[in-house]
Amino acid sequence: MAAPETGAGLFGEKAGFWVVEIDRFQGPLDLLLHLIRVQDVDVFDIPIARITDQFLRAVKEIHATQLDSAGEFLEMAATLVRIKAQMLLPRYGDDEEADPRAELVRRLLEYEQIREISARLQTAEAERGRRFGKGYVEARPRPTLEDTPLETGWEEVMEAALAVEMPDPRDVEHRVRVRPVAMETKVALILDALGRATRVEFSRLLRGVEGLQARMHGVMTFLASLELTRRRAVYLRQVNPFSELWIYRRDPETEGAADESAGATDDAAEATDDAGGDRPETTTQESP
Amino acid sequence: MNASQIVEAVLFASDAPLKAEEIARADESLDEDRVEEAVRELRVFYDETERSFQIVEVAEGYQILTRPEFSSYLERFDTVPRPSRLSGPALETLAIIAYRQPIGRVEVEYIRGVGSAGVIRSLQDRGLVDVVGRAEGLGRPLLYGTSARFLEHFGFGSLDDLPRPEELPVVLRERVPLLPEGEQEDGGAEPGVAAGAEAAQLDLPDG
Amino acid sequence: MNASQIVEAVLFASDAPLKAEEIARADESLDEDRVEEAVRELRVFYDETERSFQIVEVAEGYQILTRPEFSSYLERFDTVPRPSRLSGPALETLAIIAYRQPIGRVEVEYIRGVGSAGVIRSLQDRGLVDVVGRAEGLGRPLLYGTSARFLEHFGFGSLDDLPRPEELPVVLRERVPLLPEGEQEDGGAEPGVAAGAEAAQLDLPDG
Repeated sequence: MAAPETGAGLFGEKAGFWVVEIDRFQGPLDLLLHLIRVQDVDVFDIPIARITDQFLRAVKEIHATQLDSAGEFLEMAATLVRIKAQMLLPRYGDDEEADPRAELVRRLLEYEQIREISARLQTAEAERGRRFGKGYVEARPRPTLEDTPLETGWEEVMEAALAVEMPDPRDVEHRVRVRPVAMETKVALILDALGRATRVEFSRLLRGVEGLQARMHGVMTFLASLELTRRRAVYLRQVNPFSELWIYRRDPETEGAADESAGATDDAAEATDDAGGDRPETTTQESP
Repeated sequence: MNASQIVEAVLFASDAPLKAEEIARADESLDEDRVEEAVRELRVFYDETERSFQIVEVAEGYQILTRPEFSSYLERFDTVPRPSRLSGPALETLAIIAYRQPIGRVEVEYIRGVGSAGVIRSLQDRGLVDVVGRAEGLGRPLLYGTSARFLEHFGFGSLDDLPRPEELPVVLRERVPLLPEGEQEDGGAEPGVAAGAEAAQLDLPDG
Repeated sequence: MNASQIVEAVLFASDAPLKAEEIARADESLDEDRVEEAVRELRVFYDETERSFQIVEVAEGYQILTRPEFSSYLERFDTVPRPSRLSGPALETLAIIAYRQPIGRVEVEYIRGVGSAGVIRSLQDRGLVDVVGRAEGLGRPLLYGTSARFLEHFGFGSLDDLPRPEELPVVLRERVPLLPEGEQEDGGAEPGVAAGAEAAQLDLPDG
């Protein structure tokens, strides 16, 4: 799996782990498109499992200083993982809409096109930059603004009034994406539940969450469970599509025997270290 | 004074494009047609006498600009103002707004996959993008479009000078309204711009 | 490119007068004498073809300027009253002042998120906004409100006639406190508030 990426110059192996220059990418679509294009993958038939793995690996290397963009990459990671899961489900008929990748492909192509347009805008900008206007323009009397008939009507002022947006005091210069749900909270929730039992139902973790927030909570809980899977602190089981998803505590000592609902160890923290998870992982640091 | 001279004087005294009807304000003897005619005469004259400048159609107006061939000489002078260059994210955001206008922030962000409030704000501050209306629906989100200064910055005569979709490697077609999937947490700020926005539906091949 | 063309391009694009030896830096083929010669050629050509501009020599060097005979056209071009519209920033600022008056500049800037000194001044120049008092506290900042002309232009009998629909943002509907504790008098030092930034896009001419 490593070969095509190294060739692409996207990843570099450093001190035993993969480093991605996430700064080079303007966002998750950019990174995804790069992974696809550089490996010459058919965009209409994306090998979703492989691309998802590569994407997740890249996202893991986002540094704590890039938390702002980390959320956007994680959202995409969640989408990829969801698609990957859906690909495993049986599909009915040959309705193309049923391809779980369809919306992603549409977005990627759309984004690629936008990038093509920006490249052309850049060319146009450079061409325009080769021409220069009159450098010095004589100062001349200006009509006083007070004498200028004003055509603006009240509707326009009203429209502007309705459009006024009070800026967030913490957010004068940069928009800080204040996430309603922190993944780290969900990680803690899962670890807490697994401190008291060897397994927990996914749905139980979402109990009491309703309304608009429910979806985000679901996504973040799922992401948290994936993160813990990666840290080898838990593993996931689902007997049938659409049946309950169970999160099992994993005992690093019984690796390979994970099927027998994990042993008696409660050393999730150690398991975490095991996977190099001593970095301040991922998304959190919320403004209150 | 003949019309050509007056039109030339006005164009020479301006550092921004002027529309024919604006130029016509300089004298009672002028109207839009007279101005257009004078512009044609001047163009021929500048060409034939090999002036270093020419009249260019920019932002639905006229402006005298140096010919591009002279840029290398002019770039050496501190007294010749440098054109500004936009960043990658700014260009990307402008591209989306230019082709999809009127368009809301949430829709821009869905297409780019990243938050864009800051970029849009700075494009507004530079006068390249304006609020052009509000969408229907919850919160009545602001809709953005490109300004005359956008055309000026890129040297376009009008929006028709933007690269045509069919010239692009990836073809834009009619699109169904953009329906963000779950990964959008800006709760409720549905981009209700389906009606006005022309956009792309990229059809997937069979299978 | 011949010497005359290069000299013409440099004089055209420079925003300040240039001496012959400075112009000569445009190209290795030029020296002071070649530039002087080119200037002479251009002058003869502009005279013979009755251009509306000429090369003048001021203390700091050469410059292309419009001939004085055309100044009346330029003046007319500038001063013929043309209806104008308020720009987006001006509309926003006027709305904020109208609904939150009396209000200081810093508070306007806080709500808008950008420097607003220039916009407020242009609204004052238009006679739509007046200074109506001074706030308490450090520096006793000026407070702005709408003028009689504002009421007259928009057809209101008094400020009580301003419509206050449900959808009006809370920040305009109610006098909610604006600045976070302790920042109340932090005049102008807001991050990202650059006074000059918005100056250029104030009043777009009609059309």
